[in-house]
Amino acid sequence: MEPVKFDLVALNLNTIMPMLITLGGALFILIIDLFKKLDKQFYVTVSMATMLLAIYAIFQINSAGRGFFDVMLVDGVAVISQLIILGASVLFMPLALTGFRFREFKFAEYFAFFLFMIAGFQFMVSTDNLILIFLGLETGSLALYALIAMHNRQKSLESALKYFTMGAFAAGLFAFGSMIFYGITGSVEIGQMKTVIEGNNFSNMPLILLGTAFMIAALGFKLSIVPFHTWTPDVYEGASAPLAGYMSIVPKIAGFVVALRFFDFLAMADDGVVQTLLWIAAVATMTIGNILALVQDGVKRMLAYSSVSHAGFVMTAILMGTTQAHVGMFLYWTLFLFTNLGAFAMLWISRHPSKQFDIRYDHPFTKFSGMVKINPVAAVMMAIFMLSLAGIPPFAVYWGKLYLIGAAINSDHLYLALIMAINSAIAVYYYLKLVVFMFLKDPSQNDGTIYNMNGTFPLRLVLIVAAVFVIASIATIEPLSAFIQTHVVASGF
Amino acid sequence: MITLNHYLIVAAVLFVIGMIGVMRRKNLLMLFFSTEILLNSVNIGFVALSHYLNDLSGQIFAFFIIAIAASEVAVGLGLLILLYKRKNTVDLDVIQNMHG
Amino acid sequence: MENLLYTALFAPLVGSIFAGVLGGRSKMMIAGLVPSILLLVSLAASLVLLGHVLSTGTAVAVTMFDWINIGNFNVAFGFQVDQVTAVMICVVTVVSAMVHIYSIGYMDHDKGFNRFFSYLSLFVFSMMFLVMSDNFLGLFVGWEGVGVCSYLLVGFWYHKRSASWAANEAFIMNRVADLGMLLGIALIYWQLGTVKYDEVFANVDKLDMTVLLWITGLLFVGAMGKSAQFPLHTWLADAMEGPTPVSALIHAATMVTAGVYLVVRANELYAPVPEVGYFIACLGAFVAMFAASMALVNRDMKRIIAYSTLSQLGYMFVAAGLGAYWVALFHLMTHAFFKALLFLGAGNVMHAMHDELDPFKMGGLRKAMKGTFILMTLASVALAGIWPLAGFFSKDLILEVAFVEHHFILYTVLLLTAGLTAFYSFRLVALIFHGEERYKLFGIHPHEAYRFMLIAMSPLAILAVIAGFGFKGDYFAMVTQMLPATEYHVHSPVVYWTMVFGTQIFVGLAIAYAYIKYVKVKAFDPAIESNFFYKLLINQYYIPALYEKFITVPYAKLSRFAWKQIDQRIVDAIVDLIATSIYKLGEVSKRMHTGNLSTMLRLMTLGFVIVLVIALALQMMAK
Amino acid sequence: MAHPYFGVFFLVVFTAIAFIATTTLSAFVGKKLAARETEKLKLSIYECGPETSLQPNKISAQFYLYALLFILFDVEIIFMFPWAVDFKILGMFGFIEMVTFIFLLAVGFVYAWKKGALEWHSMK
Repeated sequence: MEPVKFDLVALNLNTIMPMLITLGGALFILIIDLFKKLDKQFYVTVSMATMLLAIYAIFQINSAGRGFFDVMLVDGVAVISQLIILGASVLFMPLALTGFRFREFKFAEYFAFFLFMIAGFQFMVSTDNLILIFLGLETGSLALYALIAMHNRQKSLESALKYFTMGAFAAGLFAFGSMIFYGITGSVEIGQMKTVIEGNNFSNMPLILLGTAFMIAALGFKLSIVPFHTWTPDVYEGASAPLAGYMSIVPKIAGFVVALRFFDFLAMADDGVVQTLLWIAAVATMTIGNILALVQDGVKRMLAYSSVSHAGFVMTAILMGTTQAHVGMFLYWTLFLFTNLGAFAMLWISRHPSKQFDIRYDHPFTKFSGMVKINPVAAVMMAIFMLSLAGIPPFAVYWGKLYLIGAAINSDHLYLALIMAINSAIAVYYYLKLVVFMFLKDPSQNDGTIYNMNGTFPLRLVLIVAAVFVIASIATIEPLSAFIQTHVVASGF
Repeated sequence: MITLNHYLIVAAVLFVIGMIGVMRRKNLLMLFFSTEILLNSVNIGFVALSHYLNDLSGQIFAFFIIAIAASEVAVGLGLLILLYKRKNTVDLDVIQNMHG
Repeated sequence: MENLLYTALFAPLVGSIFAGVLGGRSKMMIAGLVPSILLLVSLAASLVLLGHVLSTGTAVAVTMFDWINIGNFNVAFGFQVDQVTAVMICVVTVVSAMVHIYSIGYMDHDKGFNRFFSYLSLFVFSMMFLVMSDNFLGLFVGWEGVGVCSYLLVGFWYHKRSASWAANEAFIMNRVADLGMLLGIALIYWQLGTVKYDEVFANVDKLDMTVLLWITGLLFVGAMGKSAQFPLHTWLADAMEGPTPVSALIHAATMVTAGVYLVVRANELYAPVPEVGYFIACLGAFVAMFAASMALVNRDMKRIIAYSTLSQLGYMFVAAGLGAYWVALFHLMTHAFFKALLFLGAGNVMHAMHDELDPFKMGGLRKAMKGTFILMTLASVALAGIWPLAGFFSKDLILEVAFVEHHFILYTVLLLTAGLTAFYSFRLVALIFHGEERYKLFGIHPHEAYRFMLIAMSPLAILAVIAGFGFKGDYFAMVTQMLPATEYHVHSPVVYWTMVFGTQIFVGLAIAYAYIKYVKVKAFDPAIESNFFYKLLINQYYIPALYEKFITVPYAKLSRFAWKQIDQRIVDAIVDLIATSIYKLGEVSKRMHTGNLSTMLRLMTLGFVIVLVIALALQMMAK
Repeated sequence: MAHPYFGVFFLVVFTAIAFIATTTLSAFVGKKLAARETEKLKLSIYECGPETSLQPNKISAQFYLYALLFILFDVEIIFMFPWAVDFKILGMFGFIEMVTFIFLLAVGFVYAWKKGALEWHSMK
């Protein structure tokens, strides 16, 4: 046998560069920490620089395609989702510079784990090789478990343990599903699986469905699809607010990309079984998430259930399978990113390390009563995020909802569109509940500064950026959807 | 004669055992064992399929699953030790402060 | 030019938001000053736009972005300033800028000072939106906007029961009329597939005659509501419950003329159906006479002026109905100036008299309030149509139109009304400013308004004087680039001069009679109350009573029935049932989340099994 | 069945019912039938027989850390086997890759070392 030729150009290192940068940044932080104790400002700066560099590297990928022995697949979808991941991370990072001291930020490992996690999710979205997807999934998740547990609360450990255990189970399901598909097709690459399965004209349907069930369960865990969603509220409640907001966005977009790659061709099979499965899952998710969000007393838990519902909403894009739906999916998630991260950041800015407002919740609804009278700016800001989440025009998420419902109508899923519309209407109720608390009730606190006592300039900056984006979405929606459209079309979805 | 089917049946049986363990166990340590069984059942399946299909990628997958299982155990045990330090038990019924 | 357009349009909005932000606080001078200054900016921009349109003869048009884009329904969010709009925006900004400045003084002691300016500027924005829109839908949005602002401002002193009642009345009556208008617009869209003025007018000839009849009729229903034409006129007099500057701006100069504007704007729709036009003219003439007669005896200063407004709106509709659109618009303009002036003067008097409205309790105020006396007399002269003030040029023109078009009955009615107008105007002036100082009985010490309020009124006074002979020529040259340029000349000079002088003499006699009769009045004579005509007029021909008896009371009964029987028993019960059952469902499924990890893992497995079962079941079914 | 979505609706209802019924059932069964006493036994070390008494000299927690590190580094060896088998074929490229891999492991090792994970007595 000939020795393997080693050709740097053929490796197409550009495709892997963004992940290498984030990994390098993580290692750098770990090593620096060994020799010198530095404060969190330094780590935040390094992390920010790393992520910005990674974003720059993404834009340097001019030739979309495969690289690194064809393991990497950097197409338009990968580029957009990496941008969403890194964008959310860039918005997240300054939230570590809080006014109060929180334990987790004292450790350099927190930032290293964070960068490892980003790298994991980046790998997950920019490949169609199940091995690398699995690897990325686990790298990201394991780092995330640690990040959750580092928040020094009794509940954080509980939520980390729950998340971990269920995650390990889901990993097993994912591996078994991969094994079934490997058995059917003899390949671990989604692209080749598609060729083989479509070549046989879906002849092995029962087996394929078995594998699909495993995959739905495994990815459904990541995407918090009902009934695999049970971890979501507990983990969000236990994790620190910005991390909860981050979790509602980044792992999910990675999961969505994998689901998109995996289910897209299965859902388009003639008998439509997989499509129907996804239909049921999506409808159940958005409805049950909504219904549960209605009866919550804690704002964070309400947001957790609502993000379950949002995930169900976006899930519909995969079953529709049209280009418009896929564009809508990324568009929705981009808009949701700013809104949801903003909402969670509002909770974060009002957080006190020791003061409890309620026996159980850090942020009960009653904490916010009459907020407009004692801290009108914060109340208005919060209201903007809530209205956006509720899908009230002209705020950001409204456009996403419009786009997706439009896609549903255009692809003849009329009942689905109807259910989506009804669910959007139900959702308004619980978001407005908070607005009602803030604007129509009498103040529960004496001092308005309680709502931004954790705030510093970087936190406020993040909030302002998010709020401006939410409000200005009416103007940015056109170029944004055009950008997403070109990338999604270029990668053939 | 042991065919591919035998291996796959073993894998499936192991997987179901792991799954039942995951559902029934109240001891977190045992729960982690169960998840390890899940992953190892997959390994058996992968290696058998790889041999049968004459394709190496299954075995590579198995390698990675082993590595990931190890790191998962590391993280899991770390969390478990933390729990044990605080509560002096590894019973998962003690961690239900959050519900509803 | 586009930036100017945006400036003119959005400056009031900015002012409104500014004042609105301060809305909850106590009075701050800046909340009045900033909107006023922004309105002056808007005024300057409007004047430049007018100059541009005047000099180049081309319209300024912008499309902001696609506004509504659903399926095939596509409305671009566009504005344009053409000749008609240029006139309108100048009138609107001039009057509103002056009213804003005036209001700083007028609302000086009011608790809702900031709120007032927020509403007032918002109204100006809506009105500008209405006149600047380049499509019917935008017009409708502005139309609703001014309706809302009018509601807010009429009910400004919402703690007064009568004020909130009047606000509701105005709002509801307008909604009824707006329904007609909306149907008209929908009909246009249904027939032509567009709501943009240019495209609609270009395709008028494609419309079926009956359809056009319906469209114009329905649009006119909307105009009737906003311009308070019979039988939807009752709200206007009641709307006088609002602060006086509001009456000046909204219920005299701008909003109520929106109906006239609509007819002028849609003249190309009305041109092919002269039947509708004739109906409009007849209704206008009737309202002119009808309203003027009610003004004769009323004992409420503001209501008298309100009826006068109603009557003048009738004049405008006569002109518009007879196809003399430019005349209608011209009268709209001059009327805006002198009627706003009249109202603001009345506001001064009210302030001086501590909100007393009965002119029989005033008298002899000209000594105490010299400036107001001069300004109000000027406005009344202009209203009466005495040469060379503005009213003469526009109102006499309408008489001429009626005469030239051989509608002699209309002419006669309008001529009589002109006499009535002069009479009630000077009845008011005589009662307020001349004769004995009857107010002393009530222990009131009148004082003149702030000087800057008088200064704010003076531009209106100047315009009321010169708008007629000063602007007529240029105005005609400009506006007729868009509107039908029919000159109305009585061919025989003898007839012409007889008419002019006849009218002037008639009006003069009416004024003289009013003076003679009312200058020496000592107090209100109760003997007249038993007079049949007096009763009829003071009760507004019993129309409000009829409405009350035949519409309001049965409707209230019906509503009560619907509320108690249908809504509460059936609809509410169903809605409540749905809401509570969803909530219950939430509570039930909440119990599922026990927080126990084992349960969660079991649920997950169960979910997997269910997915599998459904998948296989579906697979069976598919086969 | 005229409309293709009819079946879907049926299934949604079916799923919801099955979902709620099975979970409540399992909760009920778990609550009523689970023998709490046996759980205690299951938590014991060997899960059967008499409960073991507490060890007088507990194994230090450091032991677990050692074990963890051992597992981690031990498992990484498996990635070296394929390379070792095909050393010649993989050539320079394989060598560079493996050096990178070992370097990364070494970083982890140094990290653990510096953090004091390998010191027997430093653990608090």
